[in-house]
Amino acid sequence: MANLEVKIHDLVLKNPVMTASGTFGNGYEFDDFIDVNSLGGILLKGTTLYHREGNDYPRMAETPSGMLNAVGLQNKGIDYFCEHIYPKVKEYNTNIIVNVNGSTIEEYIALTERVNELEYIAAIELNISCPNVKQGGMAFGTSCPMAEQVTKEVRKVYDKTLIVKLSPNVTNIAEIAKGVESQGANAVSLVNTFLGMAVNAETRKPVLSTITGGLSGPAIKPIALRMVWQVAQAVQIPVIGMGGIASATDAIEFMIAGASAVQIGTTNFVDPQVTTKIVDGINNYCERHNFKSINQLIGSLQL
Amino acid sequence: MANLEVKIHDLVLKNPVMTASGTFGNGYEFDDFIDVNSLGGILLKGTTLYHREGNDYPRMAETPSGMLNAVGLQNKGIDYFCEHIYPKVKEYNTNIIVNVNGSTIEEYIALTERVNELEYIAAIELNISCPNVKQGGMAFGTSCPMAEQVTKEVRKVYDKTLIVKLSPNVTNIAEIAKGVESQGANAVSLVNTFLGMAVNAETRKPVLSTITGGLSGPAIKPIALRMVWQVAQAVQIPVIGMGGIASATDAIEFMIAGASAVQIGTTNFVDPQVTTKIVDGINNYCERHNFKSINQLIGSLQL
Amino acid sequence: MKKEVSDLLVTGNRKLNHDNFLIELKAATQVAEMHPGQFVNVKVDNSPDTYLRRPLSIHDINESSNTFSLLVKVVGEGTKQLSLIKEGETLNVVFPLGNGFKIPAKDEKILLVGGGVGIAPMMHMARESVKNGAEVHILLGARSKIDHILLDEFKDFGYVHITTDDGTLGTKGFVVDHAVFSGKETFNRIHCCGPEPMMKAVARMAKRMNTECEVSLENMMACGFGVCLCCVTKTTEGNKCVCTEGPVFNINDLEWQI
Amino acid sequence: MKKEVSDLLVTGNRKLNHDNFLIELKAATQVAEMHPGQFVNVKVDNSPDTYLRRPLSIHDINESSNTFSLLVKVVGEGTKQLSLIKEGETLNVVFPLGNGFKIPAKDEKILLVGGGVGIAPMMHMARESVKNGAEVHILLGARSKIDHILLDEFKDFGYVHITTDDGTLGTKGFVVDHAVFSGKETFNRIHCCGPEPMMKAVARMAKRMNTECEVSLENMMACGFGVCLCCVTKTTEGNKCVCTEGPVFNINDLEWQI
Ligand SMILES: Cc1cc2nc3c(=O)[nH]c(=O)nc-3n(C[C@H](O)[C@H](O)[C@H](O)COP(=O)(O)OP(=O)(O)OC[C@H]3O[C@@H](n4cnc5c(N)ncnc54)[C@H](O)[C@@H]3O)c2cc1C
Ligand SMILES: Cc1cc2nc3c(=O)[nH]c(=O)nc-3n(C[C@H](O)[C@H](O)[C@H](O)COP(=O)(O)OP(=O)(O)OC[C@H]3O[C@@H](n4cnc5c(N)ncnc54)[C@H](O)[C@@H]3O)c2cc1C
Ligand SMILES: Cc1cc2nc3c(=O)[nH]c(=O)nc-3n(C[C@H](O)[C@H](O)[C@H](O)COP(=O)(O)O)c2cc1C
Ligand SMILES: Cc1cc2nc3c(=O)[nH]c(=O)nc-3n(C[C@H](O)[C@H](O)[C@H](O)COP(=O)(O)O)c2cc1C
Ligand code: FES
Ligand code: FES
Repeated sequence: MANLEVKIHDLVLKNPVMTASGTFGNGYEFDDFIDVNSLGGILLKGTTLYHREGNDYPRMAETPSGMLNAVGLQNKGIDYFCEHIYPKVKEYNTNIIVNVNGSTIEEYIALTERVNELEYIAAIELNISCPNVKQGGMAFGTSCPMAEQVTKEVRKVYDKTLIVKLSPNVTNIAEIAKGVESQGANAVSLVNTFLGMAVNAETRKPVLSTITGGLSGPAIKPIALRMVWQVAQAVQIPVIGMGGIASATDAIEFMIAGASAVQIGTTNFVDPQVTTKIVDGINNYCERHNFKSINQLIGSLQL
Repeated sequence: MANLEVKIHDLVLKNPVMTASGTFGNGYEFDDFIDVNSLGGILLKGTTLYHREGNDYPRMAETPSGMLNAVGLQNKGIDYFCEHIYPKVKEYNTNIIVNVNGSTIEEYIALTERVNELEYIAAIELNISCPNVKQGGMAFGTSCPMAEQVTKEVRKVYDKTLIVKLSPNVTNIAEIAKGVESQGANAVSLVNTFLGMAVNAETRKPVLSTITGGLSGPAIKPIALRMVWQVAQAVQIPVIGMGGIASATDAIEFMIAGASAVQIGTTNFVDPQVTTKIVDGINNYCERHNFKSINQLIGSLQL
Repeated sequence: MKKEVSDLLVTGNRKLNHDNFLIELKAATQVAEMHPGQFVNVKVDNSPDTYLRRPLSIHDINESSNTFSLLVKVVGEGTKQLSLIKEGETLNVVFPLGNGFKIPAKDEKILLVGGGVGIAPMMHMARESVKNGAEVHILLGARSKIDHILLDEFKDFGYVHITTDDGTLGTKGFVVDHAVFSGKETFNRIHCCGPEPMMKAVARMAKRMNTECEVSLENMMACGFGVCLCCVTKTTEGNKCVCTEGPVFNINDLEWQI
Repeated sequence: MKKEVSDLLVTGNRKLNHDNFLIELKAATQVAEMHPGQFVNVKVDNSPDTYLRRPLSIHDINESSNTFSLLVKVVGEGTKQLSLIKEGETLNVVFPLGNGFKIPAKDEKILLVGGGVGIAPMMHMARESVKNGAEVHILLGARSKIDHILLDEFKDFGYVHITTDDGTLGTKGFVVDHAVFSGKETFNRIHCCGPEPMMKAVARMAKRMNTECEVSLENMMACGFGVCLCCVTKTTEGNKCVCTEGPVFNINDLEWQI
């Protein structure tokens, strides 16, 4: 067994494989399939200050090598989280990270303050890139000044590891990454979904109730990989890479491009055991290539 | 047979199916496979003022439902074009459009002036979105002021239909579309390729000689469709849609979203006869849905 | 029953008519623990157009061979590829998923209504209900005679009633036009699966007859086990996941306009 | 010969060894018009991971049955799926593509060198050369004895020479270690196909022996018929497409450091 331990600021991950928010529920939905504790960390589903019903059905469309979703941050709010979900997830022996969402900076702050009180939540992922909500969401992640401002304000009220999740729907993602770094982000994670659309040619109606939705899955991998590479060159803080990772090889590519850790999203739906397979695959790769530590892999792209 | 005729400013297309620049050679490479004259128009491969060797091999990587290319506008320049290619393509009985590229505004102007003299070239497509060249290319298409400026200057020297081809690698494509419209573009075409990357996990080297390349094919369709829809709502001029179209259904979806015509790119590699199949499929659809004219389909999305 | 993801051996694939196939799979776990109305989520190999899994109801179980079957109607690329699978090959399946129907008590009288491929979960349901000592009526609706399948098999478990849209078999019309809804017969419960308009019509009848009614929804799914939140339906308690809190719902819990 | 894209009937698929398959296809057009060294571009159905076509050399033709064959080595998902194809199925093929080898004149003496699956085009080349009255020597290199295939078939057309990296068959070493390059034999021309390092080594030998030499390149291709410009190689006249201006090049035209 190679040493797969990586660090994301204060977080120590037993291996670089995490799960992407919104694709892994609260973790325990996977207990039947895998040992969740064998992962480096899990990102819980997007949480907001108040209960949200999310968008109307239909929320999903299959696309070539991917899918569109328009869930719209359905969740029961932070009170419910603290009372019903936190007591369960805190029993896991891995890093539990809350994905924090708001429509306004005040909401982001208020929610972060609540999460800050939770002893066993090691970090938050500030989601400024959700394409499926009318207010806030991606608006924060596609404007550099707004991304900086929300990071700055949240930083003031949060002591632990602050990860900012970036939107790929921008001209220059490295600029935004540098912006949030300058305001105290301890890491960036990318990418969130790409804004896409599906039309039913027979009915001439949009497939999704919200017309547009977020594209994820292997289809986006080449673009996500490029963005991770660009961002890793631009910032000093660790980069967490995601977007279409479906195999250990994919995960390794992201790490070679500069990611210190990866998140697996949509592929969890297709193969609920993919995360542990990727941990094994990364280990095999390290052994095969005689890497003592996975850290040798990070940013090892040879130009 | 339904009436499939559409107009793009002064151009009359016998049907809305065109080919995307760089994926259809100069047309005659397809003579063995299809009757090129049965298409609405063909976009010739990207042309520059001077001979260009393009980028080093490898220039291609296969990706899930798509491919990356890094051709880098290899072409023999406008002199060669006028002498050797133009005499052949002008014999086609369909619209022949030259895809115009430059590293500087001066180059764009000089090339356009040359093309303006060619009687049988009905329009130019101003490519301000090539991600595979070091200078110019995408830089023009990802900055609104630069996109406007190059459009404005080229407009001054060009009398016929001016189509501007937009880059999808931007935060707000509708804004850029409006910008080039304001400077006299007669139509916009979108999308060019998305900037992506591929890494060989075994060698830890980039797959492409240029590290990054342009992503095309079905993988990008949901994003391209969303952009076409956004742009069609933002501008008054016709929109030519493309990005991953592989079937008549795909083409129809783009038209429902607001495209007056479509271009087929990468799928030509997989099925050299796809364009004529799409013409047939669109015709069948119109007959099945009792459309007298294809124009009823354009922008018919029901919200 | 614990959920699992397994490569299951295909022990049979029988073509029932022009577009319906019955695929039999060998389970490693006890099929007796499967609950009628539950479903599985199948990975379709060999299909470039099929990225996500395809949800399919558990059609029936066979305890002695420890196999269970899926009734597949070919509607698109995924189901087409599935229909081509051969005995001896394997299918990667996540199962069992969802809640399932309420099983009747001894001597209760129930009506199972299946429209189109919505008949799929009803064989398993009929089997378990009969096993429990209930009286089972099965109403099957289809477009035309050639679309009716598995009638003999259903007859093993109760009274089979038939409708066809074109009148080529049984009562002409939709399922709700059948005499079982005339009011002469009364049921403890109606269980229904089929196209949404049909289920709504049946729900309307059930309301009128003041009879408890369960419907099995077929919302589009990405995961099938409650993590993507794509498959929701509106209920009196807000959005619920069809894959975990359904697919079977009591109509009183749904926000249906009926 | 006009290029076409057709669904061709698979008339045979023979497993030659652990990773090589010989697929035979029925053509509608005259296979006699195919030129040795040309290739086809095959669509791989049933493989979600294979988006683009896969280029494969024309291995041999059979004029009497109007069939031609492909020699496929399994290296990834696409070739794996291809290897599973069965007689009676169809394969969608774009063909014939590329230029092909220079055919020797009567009484010329040529050496064909194939390394690994690079032996593929050499059967057709040997056949046509013999037909033209040339004397054909065939040098086949592989890693080990078990990797050598079709030796008897090659013997029908000329003198077969063998090398293995491990010495389990023929001369131990690489193809360039074989005695045919010792200088005793002279050839009018050498034609070579295999891994690039091998072709470069053979090219070096040819230069030293002052013998004309053609190599067949296997650059990554997206289209296969000259429109994507992805498959280029540097030549004395600038970048040229391997798919249309190759795959066969005279080594003097390439910008190889040899
Ligand atoms: C809980 C559940 C149980 C089901 N049980 C069965 C069953 O036992 N037998 C059976 O044949 N089918 C069943 N279905 C429907 C089945 O999942 C779809 O027919 C299948 O996913 C279509 O896949 P495809 O690739 O062939 O079609 P696609 O090419 O994906 O689509 C073809 C058509 O089918 C529609 N469709 C796609 N997915 C669904 C879906 N999930 N529900 C309804 N329509 C859909 C599409 O809108 C389209 O019009 C069930 C669905 C659910 C959610
Ligand atoms: C003109 C030409 C003629 C060819 N003739 C034959 C032949 O007769 N028989 C035969 O078995 N193979 C031949 N090849 C190689 C064959 O095309 C590749 O082996 C095949 O495309 C691999 O597909 P895959 O999906 O199995 O592998 P992939 O999963 O795509 O790749 C597996 C490995 O093969 C390499 N590879 C992929 N494509 C190519 C390629 N075009 N050339 C070289 N390596 C590649 C990849 O880099 C990777 O390492 C030929 C290639 C060309 C260009
Ligand atoms: C159904 C679904 C729900 C998602 N919900 C969230 C969310 O709540 N918060 C968030 O930051 N990202 C969310 N995402 C985005 C993923 O976390 C991830 O960034 C994206 O899907 C790209 O990774 P992938 O291609 O591996 O899925 C969601 C994605 C999907 C498919
Ligand atoms: C190999 C290749 C070469 C291309 N060359 C050009 C070009 O010269 N000029 C241009 O404007 N677009 C070029 N493109 C982009 C296409 O015209 C098109 O915008 C893009 O591929 C998206 O469409 P598709 O998904 O249908 O291929 C090229 C694309 C490919 C794949
Ligand atoms: S299908 Fe994912 S939650 Fe139901
Ligand atoms: S493979 Fe497209 S030009 Fe050669």
